[in-house]
Amino acid sequence: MNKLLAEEIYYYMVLGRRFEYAAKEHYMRGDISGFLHLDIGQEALSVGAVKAFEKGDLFSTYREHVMAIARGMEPRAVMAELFGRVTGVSRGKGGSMHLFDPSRFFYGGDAIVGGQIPNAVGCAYARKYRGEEDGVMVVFGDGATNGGAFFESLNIASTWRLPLIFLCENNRYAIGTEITRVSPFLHQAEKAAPYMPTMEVDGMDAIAVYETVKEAQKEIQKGRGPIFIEAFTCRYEGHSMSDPGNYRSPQEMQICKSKDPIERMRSVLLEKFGTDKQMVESLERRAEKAVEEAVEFAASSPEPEPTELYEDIFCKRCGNVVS
Amino acid sequence: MNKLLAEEIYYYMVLGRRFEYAAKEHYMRGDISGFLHLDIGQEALSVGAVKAFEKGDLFSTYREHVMAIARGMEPRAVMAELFGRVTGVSRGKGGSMHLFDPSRFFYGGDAIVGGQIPNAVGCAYARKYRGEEDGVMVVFGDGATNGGAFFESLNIASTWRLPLIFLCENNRYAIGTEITRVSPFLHQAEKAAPYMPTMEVDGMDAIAVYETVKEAQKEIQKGRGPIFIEAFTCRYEGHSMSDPGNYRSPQEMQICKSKDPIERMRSVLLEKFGTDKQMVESLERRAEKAVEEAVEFAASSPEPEPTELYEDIFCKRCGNVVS
Amino acid sequence: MLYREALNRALDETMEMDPDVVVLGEDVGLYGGSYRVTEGLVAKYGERRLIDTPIAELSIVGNAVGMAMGGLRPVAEIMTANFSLLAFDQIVNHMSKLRYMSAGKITLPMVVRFPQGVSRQLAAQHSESYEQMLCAVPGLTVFAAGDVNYAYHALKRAILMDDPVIFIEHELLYNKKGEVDFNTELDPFRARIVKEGEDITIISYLKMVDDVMEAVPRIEEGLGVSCEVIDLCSLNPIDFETIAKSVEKSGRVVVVEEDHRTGGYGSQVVSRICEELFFTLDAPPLRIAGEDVPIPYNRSLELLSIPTPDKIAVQITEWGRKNGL
Amino acid sequence: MLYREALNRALDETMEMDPDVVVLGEDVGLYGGSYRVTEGLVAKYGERRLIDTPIAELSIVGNAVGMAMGGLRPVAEIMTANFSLLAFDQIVNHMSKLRYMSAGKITLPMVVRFPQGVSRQLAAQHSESYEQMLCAVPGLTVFAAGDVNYAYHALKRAILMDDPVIFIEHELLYNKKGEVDFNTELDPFRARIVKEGEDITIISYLKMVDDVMEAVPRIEEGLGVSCEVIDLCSLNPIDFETIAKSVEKSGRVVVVEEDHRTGGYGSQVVSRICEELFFTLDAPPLRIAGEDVPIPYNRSLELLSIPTPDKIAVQITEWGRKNGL
Ligand SMILES: Cc1ncc(C[n+]2csc(CCOP(=O)(O)OP(=O)(O)O)c2C)c(N)n1
Ligand SMILES: Cc1ncc(C[n+]2csc(CCOP(=O)(O)OP(=O)(O)O)c2C)c(N)n1
Ligand SMILES: [Mg+2]
Ligand SMILES: [Mg+2]
Repeated sequence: MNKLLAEEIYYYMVLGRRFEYAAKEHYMRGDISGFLHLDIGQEALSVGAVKAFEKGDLFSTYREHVMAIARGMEPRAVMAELFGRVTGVSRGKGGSMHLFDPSRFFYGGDAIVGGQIPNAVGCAYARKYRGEEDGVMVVFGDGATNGGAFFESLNIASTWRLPLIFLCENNRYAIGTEITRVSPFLHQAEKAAPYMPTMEVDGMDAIAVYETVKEAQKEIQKGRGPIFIEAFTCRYEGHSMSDPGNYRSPQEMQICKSKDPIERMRSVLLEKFGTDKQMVESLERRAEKAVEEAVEFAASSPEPEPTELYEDIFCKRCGNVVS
Repeated sequence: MNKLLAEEIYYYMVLGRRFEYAAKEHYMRGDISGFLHLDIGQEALSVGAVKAFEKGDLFSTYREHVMAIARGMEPRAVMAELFGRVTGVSRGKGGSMHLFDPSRFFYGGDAIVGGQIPNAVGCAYARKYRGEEDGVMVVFGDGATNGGAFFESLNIASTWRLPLIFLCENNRYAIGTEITRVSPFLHQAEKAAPYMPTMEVDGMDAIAVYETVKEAQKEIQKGRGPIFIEAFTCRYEGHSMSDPGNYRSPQEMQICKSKDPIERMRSVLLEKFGTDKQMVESLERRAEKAVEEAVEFAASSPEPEPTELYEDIFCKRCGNVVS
Repeated sequence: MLYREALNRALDETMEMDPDVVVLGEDVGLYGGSYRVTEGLVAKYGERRLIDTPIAELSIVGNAVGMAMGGLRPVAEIMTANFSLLAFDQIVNHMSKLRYMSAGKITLPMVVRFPQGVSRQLAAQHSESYEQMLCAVPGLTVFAAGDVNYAYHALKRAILMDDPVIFIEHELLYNKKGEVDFNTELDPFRARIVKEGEDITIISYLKMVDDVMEAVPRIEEGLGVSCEVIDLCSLNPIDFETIAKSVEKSGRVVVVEEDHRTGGYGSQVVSRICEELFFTLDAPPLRIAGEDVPIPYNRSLELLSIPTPDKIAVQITEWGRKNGL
Repeated sequence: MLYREALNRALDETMEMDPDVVVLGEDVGLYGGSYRVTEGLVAKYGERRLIDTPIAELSIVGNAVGMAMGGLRPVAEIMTANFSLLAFDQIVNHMSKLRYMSAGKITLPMVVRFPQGVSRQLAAQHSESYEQMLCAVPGLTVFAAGDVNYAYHALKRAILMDDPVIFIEHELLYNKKGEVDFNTELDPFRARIVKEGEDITIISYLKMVDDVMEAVPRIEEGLGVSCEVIDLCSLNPIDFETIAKSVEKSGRVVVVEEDHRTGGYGSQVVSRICEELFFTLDAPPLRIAGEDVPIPYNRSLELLSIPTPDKIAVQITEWGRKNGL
């Protein structure tokens, strides 16, 4: 990890957080609607992992804004999507939970818990089939590790020795349900252990996440099969904007926030990489600006035309002759 | 294990095999149709396990004739079901894959691979909830251990500490697909190991199966949760009557049949329990007779009346007033 | 009383009455339900009867089937209709068929509840309606609660009856206010005549009933007619008697539904009316339904994708004009 | 050529043509497919392209979606329609919607094939038909192969086109013989007029087309009329133009289907005809469909549960008499 990269990671973490706060604000103002899942508190994980997994296909969940941006999608195009505007990455038809950019190998954005995992397995098969090297990473929460889709995928990816990183964001909650109440253990890596090597990382530490994912990507490129990473993290907000989140005690929240990943990364920059304070602040201002610009862009973008309703159900060139 | 019980087990094994051969014969004659899955070769497992799990609820697969009979269902009522007669256990409406007898705590007979496992989990919950002691046993094949239903059930049964025995009949094949081609290992107990204690047993040895299941039942009655048993076995016939089964070499079949569970149990009776040959032969004749009688009964039983078509969709007493 | 409170009360009363009634689903216990339908129940009945499950819909329904086999009366909650697809094997291959396959030996007193429909910008994976699929499955009783009083009575009855019931709620109705008549039993298999009228029979269910009622004054004024509005309530079996009576009187029928036009539930209703009451019809039947598109996120597109009071009024009025009203 | 050979040939030719075509499913590789549709292909294309999957239908379709995202053209086989229920989340929430939710950025050139229907005493969990469910899902193209020539051409086209296709086969057709016309391209979206006629339009698909054709001589003789028989072929989108032309000529329409009457696919067809062609109808439409029961094992009951040539002949003849023929 060099200084430049560390600064870039910091920039994206700050950008991510500011983006999420802006989204929250505009949700409350009524500019954004639907289910809005904020990634605040989990930026080290989202940014660290995506920056490490520079190339290769990425599959994520409904809590994917920060990952999408870290992958290179324009904040303004993401914000416009949240606003439901035609300039959004999905032309306003997908919304917060459905960000896609195949040109950047980013495949969502899935609102079915665990639903993206078998898709990632299939994609990894395609990559291997074609002899492409980078592999695939699929991100999911602790809650997803109790569903059939996850388990079937462990078994298949392992049998087929697919180049696939399973990245579990263990924030210990699925909406209001603590993972240990619906699974016999806290560490979901135990579930993957029979099938593949597992790694654990502090998901509040961007550099650790970065390094772990880098290592994992090297591992899957050896052709020996998938790998499982469990990253413990903490979401600061409720599950979505409609969740008051009062199932976690103030104490618990305090401990969780005391490990704030952004403050930590800031210290690392200042202390370990020798970035000067001015530089740090300028990164922060740049992030701030990017978010402001994104909001302005979104707010001033037009809504999709009514005819958009019937677009993109089928591909025109397929020539379905009968309607 | 006492002599009487050993003889009973032997009797049911022979009965089971004769029953299956009779079913095969009558399938070829056209008296039985649909998918017919024979349990030939697996009798030690089916009989040993069911006899050990005397009380408690039992959930099985489409390959359940022998288990149903070992549980006390009349061979004639089972055969009549295969013949599609109204005297069958499901009045001819279920057929070979759908044998039920809740009065004997036998719940099928499920033709969806793995489909019965979540049902068994729910039933175990009900038993625990009511403070009932015997627990539940669910039987499934190696092929079922790759499906979401199985995995979800491991996780749930373990979390809720349910009194449930998972009994995997590992005959190494799911139709024509060898388990090691669709799972990273031969021993499916590895999948259960993170969640619960596991045991392995030679499924061709009725006494070993019996003892293992007995021990497991004691274990689950302690309230600490489920247990997983893997029994290796061998099916002599094709997957069903429509499977020529030519994906297994003659060599492989020879090795597999050389451990014949019935011959083995016979020797054990003669050599270990001191049953005399006459007694063994009389058990065999009794089994033969029971099967003959079952076939006669089935063949001479009437078909269901046409009105049966509309019976048993809803329970009459529920009083669905509008049709 | 709010719709969700009526549901809560139905659960509460049946749980009080019968210790075999248990509720299972994601966040139904400590959290109180994502739409607050089970709020407060865990305090009263404990975690053994309000069972927080993992996110595993196949198991939620599959476990409920097993609980029912084991003698309980489970009420399974699926958070949103779309997730019920993960449980379709258990719903269609097991819950609906076990009684038949066992020739009546297995009885499954159980309910699967879920909200469906277009709420507010929840997008394609959280906005669908599946009654058209579930009503094609013999063995399932399907209730759709469009009304507070019905919600209370029908859920109670669903829980206490011995057949498996799919109980459909609508996301936008949870905070709907209404009266519950606790003293009058209600037959949940009967359709509800929401408004009597002579000239047009408008058939609907769930949230669309409200939209129809909003449109009716405009239609009546515009055409100078009176409309009869029927809330189907029980989608399978359907109360065809009530429909037939109305259509025989009016000779004109409209079905309004939120699910997609192609393959939508309303086509069953229209088809049966045409098969059985062809000669009583004075006009071609009209279906007003959702568009054949996945539900888009953007609010304007979302509203374009489903019927609204406006569209209902306009379309029925136009159709009426064209057909001699 | 047999129906299954026609399907095999379509797979073979597309695999030969395009190395991105892969086939996945249970026993499709070394075993050659449980209905022998993929026989011989593994020898030619290897295990990388004939992928034996575990028994995990959710993954079979979910993996196919991912493969399509990754640039392949997967053809997923589900052994029997009933098991497809385990994959409904992937079919309905993913396969059908990803293109729309991504505003066209994601293209899914993929096919999900399965056989359905009543075969011979396979009982309730192996005998169902789900076109009524799948045709209610916007974004899915649904082909139903009732004929050898159609099977070949439509499967080829389905594999090569860029939209996701559900390709329905019928268990009893695999050994059906027929000619394939390799020289004439066929538009798989068009219905097929199996027999021309003047007085009654009989609409059907899959195996029921054969049953209808068997019944037709008796109907024609009995009523002294001529029947037009249409095989729908594409169930969604439906070739309504061909239907309309025929109904405008005959003024009388019958839909024959194997799935259950309540909620069956035919109700869509009847409903649309009544909505759009009401005034051309001289008689109420007739639906002949499966009974509203899970499919029983016993052969006599099984045959009672679905239409047969006999029942078709009798019911249409009676209906014709009652309606002035
Ligand atoms: C199949 C399915 N079931 C239920 C839901 C509703 N739901 C959305 S997010 C969520 C919790 C997921 O928790 P986790 O996987 O830990 O992810 P996190 O939100 O904590 O990032 C639930 C239950 C869903 N979207 N999909
Ligand atoms: C969900 C589902 N998928 C596929 C099938 C078809 N099928 C029936 S039995 C079987 C193989 C099962 O193998 P295994 O679990 O090992 O049991 P065995 O037959 O060896 O006893 C398959 C694929 C099915 N019945 N259900
Ligand atoms: Mg979580
Ligand atoms: Mg096996």
